[in-house]
Amino acid sequence: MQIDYAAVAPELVLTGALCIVLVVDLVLPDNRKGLIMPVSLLGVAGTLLALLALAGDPTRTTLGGMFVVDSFAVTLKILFCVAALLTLAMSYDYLRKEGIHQGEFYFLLLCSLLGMLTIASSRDLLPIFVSLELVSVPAFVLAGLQKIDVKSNEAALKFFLFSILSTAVMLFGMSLIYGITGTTNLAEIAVRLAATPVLRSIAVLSVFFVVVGFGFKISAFPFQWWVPDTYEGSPVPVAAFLSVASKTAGFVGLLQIMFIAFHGLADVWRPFIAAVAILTMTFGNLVALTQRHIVRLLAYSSIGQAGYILLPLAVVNVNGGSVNHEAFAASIAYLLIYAFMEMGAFSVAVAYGREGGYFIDDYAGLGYRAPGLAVVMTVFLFSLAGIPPLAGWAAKLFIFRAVIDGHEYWLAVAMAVNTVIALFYYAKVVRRMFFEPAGDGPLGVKVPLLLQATIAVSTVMVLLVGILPDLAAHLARMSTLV
Amino acid sequence: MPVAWVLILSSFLFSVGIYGVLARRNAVLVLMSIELMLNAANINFVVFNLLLHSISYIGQVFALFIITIAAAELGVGLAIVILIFRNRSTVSIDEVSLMKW
Amino acid sequence: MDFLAHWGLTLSVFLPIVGAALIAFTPKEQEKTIKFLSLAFTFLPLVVGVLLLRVYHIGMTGMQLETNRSWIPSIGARYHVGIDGISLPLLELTLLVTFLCAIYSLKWLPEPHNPKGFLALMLLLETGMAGTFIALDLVLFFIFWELVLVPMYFMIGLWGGPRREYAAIKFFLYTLFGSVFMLLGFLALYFRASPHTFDVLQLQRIGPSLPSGIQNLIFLGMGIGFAIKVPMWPFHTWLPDAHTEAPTVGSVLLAAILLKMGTYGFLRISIPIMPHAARTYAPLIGALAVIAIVYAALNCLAQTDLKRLIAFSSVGHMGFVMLGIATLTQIGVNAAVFGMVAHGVITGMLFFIAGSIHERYHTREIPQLGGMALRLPILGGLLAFTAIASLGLPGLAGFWGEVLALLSSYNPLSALSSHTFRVYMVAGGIGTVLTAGYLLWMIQRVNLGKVPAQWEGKKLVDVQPLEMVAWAPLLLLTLGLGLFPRLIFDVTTHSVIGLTKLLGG
Amino acid sequence: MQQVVFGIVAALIVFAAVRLVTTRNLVHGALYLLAVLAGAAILFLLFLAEFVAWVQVLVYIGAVVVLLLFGLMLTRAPIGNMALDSQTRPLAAVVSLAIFGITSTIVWKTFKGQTVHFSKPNTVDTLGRAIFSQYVLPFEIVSVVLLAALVGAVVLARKEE
Amino acid sequence: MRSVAWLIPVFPLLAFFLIVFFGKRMPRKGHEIGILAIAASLVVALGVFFQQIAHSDQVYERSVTWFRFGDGGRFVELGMHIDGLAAVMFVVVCTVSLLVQIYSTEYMRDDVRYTWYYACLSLFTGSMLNLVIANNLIQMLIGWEGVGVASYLLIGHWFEERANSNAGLKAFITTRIGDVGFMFGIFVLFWAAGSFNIAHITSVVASGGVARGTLTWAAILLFCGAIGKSAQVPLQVWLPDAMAGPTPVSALIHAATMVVAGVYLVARMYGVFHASPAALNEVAIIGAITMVMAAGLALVQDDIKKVLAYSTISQLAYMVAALGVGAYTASVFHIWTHAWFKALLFLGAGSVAHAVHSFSMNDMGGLRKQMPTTFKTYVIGSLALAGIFPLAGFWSKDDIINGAYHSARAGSSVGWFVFLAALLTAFLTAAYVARMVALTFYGKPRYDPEHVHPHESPKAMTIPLVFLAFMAIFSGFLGLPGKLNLFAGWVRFGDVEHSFNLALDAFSTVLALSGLYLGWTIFKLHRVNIDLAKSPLAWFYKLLQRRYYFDDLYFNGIVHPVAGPIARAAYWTNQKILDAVINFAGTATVALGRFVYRDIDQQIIDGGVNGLAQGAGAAGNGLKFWQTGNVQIYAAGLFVGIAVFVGVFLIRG
Repeated sequence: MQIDYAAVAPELVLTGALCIVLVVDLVLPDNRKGLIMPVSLLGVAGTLLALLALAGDPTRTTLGGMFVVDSFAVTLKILFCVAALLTLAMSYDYLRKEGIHQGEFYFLLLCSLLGMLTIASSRDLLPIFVSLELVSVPAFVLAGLQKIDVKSNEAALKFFLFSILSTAVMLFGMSLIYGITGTTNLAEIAVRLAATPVLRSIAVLSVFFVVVGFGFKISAFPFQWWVPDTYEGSPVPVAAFLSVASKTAGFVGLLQIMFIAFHGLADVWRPFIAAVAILTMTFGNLVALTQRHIVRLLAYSSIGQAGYILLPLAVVNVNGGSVNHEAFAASIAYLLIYAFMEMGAFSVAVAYGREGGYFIDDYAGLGYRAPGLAVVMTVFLFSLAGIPPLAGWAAKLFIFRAVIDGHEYWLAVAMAVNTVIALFYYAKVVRRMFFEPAGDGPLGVKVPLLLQATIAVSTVMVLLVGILPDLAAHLARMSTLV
Repeated sequence: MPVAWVLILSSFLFSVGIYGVLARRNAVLVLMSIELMLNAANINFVVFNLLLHSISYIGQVFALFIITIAAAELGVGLAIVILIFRNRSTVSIDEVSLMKW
Repeated sequence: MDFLAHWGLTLSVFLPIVGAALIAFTPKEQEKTIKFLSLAFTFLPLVVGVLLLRVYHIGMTGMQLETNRSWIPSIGARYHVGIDGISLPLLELTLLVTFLCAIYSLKWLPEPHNPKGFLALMLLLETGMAGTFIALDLVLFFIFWELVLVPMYFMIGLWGGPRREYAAIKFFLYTLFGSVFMLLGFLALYFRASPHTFDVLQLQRIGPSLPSGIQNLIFLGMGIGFAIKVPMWPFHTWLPDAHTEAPTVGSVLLAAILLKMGTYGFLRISIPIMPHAARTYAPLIGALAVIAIVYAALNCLAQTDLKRLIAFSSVGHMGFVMLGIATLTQIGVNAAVFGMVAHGVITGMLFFIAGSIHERYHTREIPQLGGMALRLPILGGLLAFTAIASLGLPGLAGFWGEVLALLSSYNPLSALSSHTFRVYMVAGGIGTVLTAGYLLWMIQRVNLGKVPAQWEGKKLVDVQPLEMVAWAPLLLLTLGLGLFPRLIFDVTTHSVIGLTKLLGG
Repeated sequence: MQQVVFGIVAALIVFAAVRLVTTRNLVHGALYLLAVLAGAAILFLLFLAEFVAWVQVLVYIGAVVVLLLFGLMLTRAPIGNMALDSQTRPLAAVVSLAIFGITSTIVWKTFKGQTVHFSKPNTVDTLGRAIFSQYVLPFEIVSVVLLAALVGAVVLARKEE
Repeated sequence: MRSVAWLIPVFPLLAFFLIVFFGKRMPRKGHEIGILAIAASLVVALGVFFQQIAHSDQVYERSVTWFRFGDGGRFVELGMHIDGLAAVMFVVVCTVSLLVQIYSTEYMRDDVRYTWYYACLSLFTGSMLNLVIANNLIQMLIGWEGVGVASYLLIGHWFEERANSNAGLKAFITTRIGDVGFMFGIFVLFWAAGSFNIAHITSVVASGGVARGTLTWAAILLFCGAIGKSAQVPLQVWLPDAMAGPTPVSALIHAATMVVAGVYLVARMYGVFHASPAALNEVAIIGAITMVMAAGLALVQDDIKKVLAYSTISQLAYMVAALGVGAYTASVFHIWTHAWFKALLFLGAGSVAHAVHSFSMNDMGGLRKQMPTTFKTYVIGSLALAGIFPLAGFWSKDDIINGAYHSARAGSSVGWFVFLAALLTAFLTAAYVARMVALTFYGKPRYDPEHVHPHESPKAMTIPLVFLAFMAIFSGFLGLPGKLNLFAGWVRFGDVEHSFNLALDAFSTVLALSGLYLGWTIFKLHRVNIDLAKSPLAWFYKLLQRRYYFDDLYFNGIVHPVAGPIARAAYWTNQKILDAVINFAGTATVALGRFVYRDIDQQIIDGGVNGLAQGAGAAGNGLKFWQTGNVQIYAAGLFVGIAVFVGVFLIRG
């Protein structure tokens, strides 16, 4: 059983980088710990290069048929790497100031990244489960890395408990699936389910239990309780990483399972996903109205956004066809755009957090004190709200398009109302920044170089995709599994 | 032997695990209850593997991996619990609720 | 010359945004260069706009100067712009009024003094507005439609009056609510069209064949979006707040052009694509329009703030425009387009005057003003002239729009019941009397009477040369359109005939 | 014969599980967990999965339980009995019963017909060959997970100097 | 000459723009431009007039398309329509306007807005001439509203006092109500006949192309415009208040030109009116009622201008009633004559007031010695108004009474009603005329000598008076009854009018003379006007002592019931009901506006929207508290969610 090394190259490079980082951390004395970041940066860049080399190729399967590298996998792996790069750049200065163990931070980050890469390529329940764990375990530690800060400990505990709880439920679900179909390969499951008609009730139960695992990851409604506390407690770059990368990993897992394995049972779980999506977005947006802490606000807003991404799943129909294709592409496109918006917003929160503070009141009069930062934050917030000509509107347009294509008009109306509610709290921050007199906050915020780079990249991407949405749309349509 | 009995046993274990997680105040006990739930899944996998003996043996492989992953998680979990204990000298989950609303 | 034919429109729309970018990069201190840039980048599009006139053939129906490039191939949205008799006057109006605002802003800028931000936003606003009138692709239309929101939000929010924050967020949420439903309508239309397309012209061919039930639903969705922007009666409460709190230039642009985007939406998208739904909803639109006329007039009688009074008056005038559209006849639609341009010119002028009164008296409370004709004869004269034009004195611009709307309302499209529309005509007539009432009463309280004690000693400067330069075109247009309505009607008649043909008019 | 053995072991497991979640003494809790795990191991043997059984015994009972005991000891849990139930007890009971009811009925309805017949157990080498041929990817991933868990646990639990 | 007739309205309009821009810098501050322009228009008007008389049966019409607003017949044109009626009106408007402008040079000499006054005068004259010349209804509407605005500006000329600007506003709004009716009339005719052109409409109506119902509707609506502009009941309240403007303005606008526009409209569209008898009857009835009521009111006024104002309403009612009963030529002839003597009276009153610095007749009296020319011309004017034999009033008023009598004989009950009203009004007119002259020029001077020393007005004011007196005398001879009737030749509708009826003329003259005598004897002898405030009994008692039985009978029989209660009742109704209703309408609308704005707009609609916003906020707050911070509650939430979801989907099956 020879292995197609080209396909596995990115993962190999990353694992190599992983180990080097561990060893370098061992060797370097404390005051030189800063050097580790460039090494990990190089590692991720290497993985990215390997991925880009794979970009155009036809689908390859290796490692016993488990590891599939198709356009879907490559696109999302690239997204993960970019998110990791941004997080690394964002956290470099943050870690030095907060006195967090840098060596371990980068090592764990890369481990989590590796987990994400593998989940994108795995088409079987077992590797999906294990990759999910590889994404989560380092994340628990990252969340709790600010050991002296009690909140960080609490964040880690809550994150940990909730995560292993939902994993246990997912495993139970997977065992039932295995029981019914006798296989864990997604495509195989679909075939078996189609072949032997199975009782509705067991189908509902098992699908639901499996979805719980991913529901937790993407902060869907009944499973999102942990999000605000964990984001607020953990270091902000970790919160950013969780809200973008690990949420996307959750979606990747969910999309694969729903679209490949269970699309036969679509009639069963479609209304349920629709209900979850609507509840998620409404809960996220409504509670966000009342938040005063910027990270908590972004947490709730990310719950709202998760609701939007979930929506296309509610229009999947049993016999496939263009509707599924459009829905899948819409979700992917939204994920691509969402990553940059969210990353940007968090990086501004990090940039201003240290000097000004993390409460929205501290943002008062930012427009006068640091106009550049304020304008950029407005760009990200209004993009999240979906105002053209920023990327957010294109993302929302694709979702609207997919949902209306699926003839679920009332879902579209619900989302429309949600966008209006959402605008209110995004505008609340903008209002605080521009319409209020310059408070006593610091004049002229000094933003470290790397952080400026992250913000610049995110802004350029948000504006570019806003004007030419086809960049995201084309990439998304090309990389659908269905 | 009808497989249903085994499955009922595992769902019972699963439910007891859930009760343990929701009702027990001490974090370590919560961890134990979660082990229970994982074992329930394991039993399922093994019994299904036997039931579907003719087709595949994935069940057992899956069970193996669950056991290893459970061990890894438990390690990290305990580390977190100890960290909290060291900072707040309490392990009961009720008091660990600084961040709300 | 064919360069102009192909790219003239795009040039005239995107020059301002280039200007905005340049201003964004010039440092805050060099106010001179900023002002010069804003002037240049509003004048250039106007020049291009005028050159377009030469290339545009008056007599031809259908779209001209079209540019059709692919933009988002994956969802089939194209960059398709073009212009016809209905959108040309509105585009020219936009370019002209913004240029005049740029001139006015050379000297008078609202508090807090930040010309860089203000002028950049104004240019961005111009692109949004001009773009809406030339877009022929639903997605492009939606982008330009929403592009207008953010600059206006900041204009009201940053440089507005005491309750600016409330007014700004109210404006933003109201319009966003409308535009989101409009987007749903666009997408529903997109999917109903057999070769999925966002292109307005193709949709016009496919539209009528849609089942009437669907047409009504989509028309309603879009209708809400456009109605909020017009603003039609129940959705108008954002306008008075936005106007009272907006800075002078802000409310001039808001009144002169932003309101027209709603009515233009009806004319360009809702009615030609869904004629059946247009016929079913026409009486309702007519009713709301007439309610708006009388309701606004009554409200004006109760106003004490001059700008709020003018805001309500523009709700009334837009009521006449919508009445013209509701009749779905050639005369009605022609009257509507003329009414739009005339209202833009007159109300723009009124807001300029209200702004300059505020500059001098530092208050807009009518009870405190008085005897302005004695202290500021020229400004008083202009206020009287514009107010009289606004109440529809024949021979001035305001008259033709209203009179022809009422004329067409006497005899609407054959499918519509003429009795209801005659009731609308009578109500509209009563509206004109009330309009005359509150406007002249306002003139009496502001212009006439003795000068109140508080202004005795104060030094009040009359109209300054720069103000005159900014206002002269508007005044000339008010008189010119009144005496030579041919300027507008010749351009619009052919396109309107084309439009009403679709309705079986 | 297998039914009899299963009956006994099942009873043991049920009793131990219930006692685990209701005992007032922490250490007893750990011991009951040990009992459950041992019962599970016997079941695995019963179901002809010796390797998994032995792994269960080694890893779970050997390592995990010991780890938990260390955990209890380190967090200086009082040996005596202590109110270990939080105020959410009634809610927890209701929820767990509901879920048990739902899952057991559904499972019963689906699988009531099928019976298990014990044939020859598959040997360890087939299992081994399977892991390293078809399931080599999860194996690699699990190794990284363990590494990450290791580093993470050390970082978190280490005493800051 | 007729081909350049379009110059007539253009000269004054041009003058308006010139005065506005260059007036201030002219040596005499603008009035020379005004006078020059109107003089030029007068010359052209006379040329057109004589050319029109030469071939009076031809109508001269030229027009150019102004703009198209739809395909086919949808266009508006600018044009001129010259016929006898128009020619007559040109001469009247231009002459009176010229005289008033000359008169104003003196009257308004030191006014603060002298130039603006002349600008408005030119604007007014230009609009009026445009109204007269128009060959289509839209151009007429433009002139119509232009005249309305000019009168608003002129009435409110001294806008320092709120009363003046109120009067202007009231005038404009009341006429605007009428204008809306006029506009609707235009729409009905446009859709019925397919175009705005008057000639085309009349021909379509004549050929029976329009249904009877629509025709009546159109006629009534057009008449609404006339009611508004010519101050007929119920919209006549604005004319007396319009006296707040300068007197020359009243002379020009509220005597000769603007108020006549309503009558001119009915005359111009007579084809439409003629075709619907119902409309004609209505016109006649309105005319008759207004005629009597206004005459009554004139009887009890103290302010000289108010007397003349009500007298104008009454005379206008004459013209309207005449049209109502079909006496087309008589009505137009009355316009012609009335313009001269009413302008004369107004200017005369102006010169008196100029001398006495007050318009109230209480502080006048005995002015005939100090102001001989004004006195003489004023008497001529009054007698003409009263309709005494050789003067213009007699011929035109009798023509109308003849017409009314003729239609009454022809069997129309409305004809009788108008005939009786005409006779009664003739008598009342004579009465209030005599009273007015007596109070102003005879009796003891009631002004206090130190401040007021009345002297004859300067030349610029007296010359127009003399000229107008000349016209008051000789303008009548154009319309001699019977074959000699030149005027009928110029202006007629259909066939020539009926013959001269000596008996009727004699009777109306007797009536007028008795009215004069009555007024004279009562007021002249007792030097005290009917002082409504003091109780009438004291006066009544003194009267009895001095007069023999004959006078007593006379008084109790006719004068007292007429002069006393009826007049007072008429005045009371006018003030309390009609005027009050219009004022009430104004204040009520403002109150309604305030209610609509404060309660409906702010509370319900705006409140609703804000309510929604608060609702969302409250929901957010509610949900926020689910986030208790305790992980177990979260986990419980998770499993409750699972239980609920799976349960629901199982039940739903």
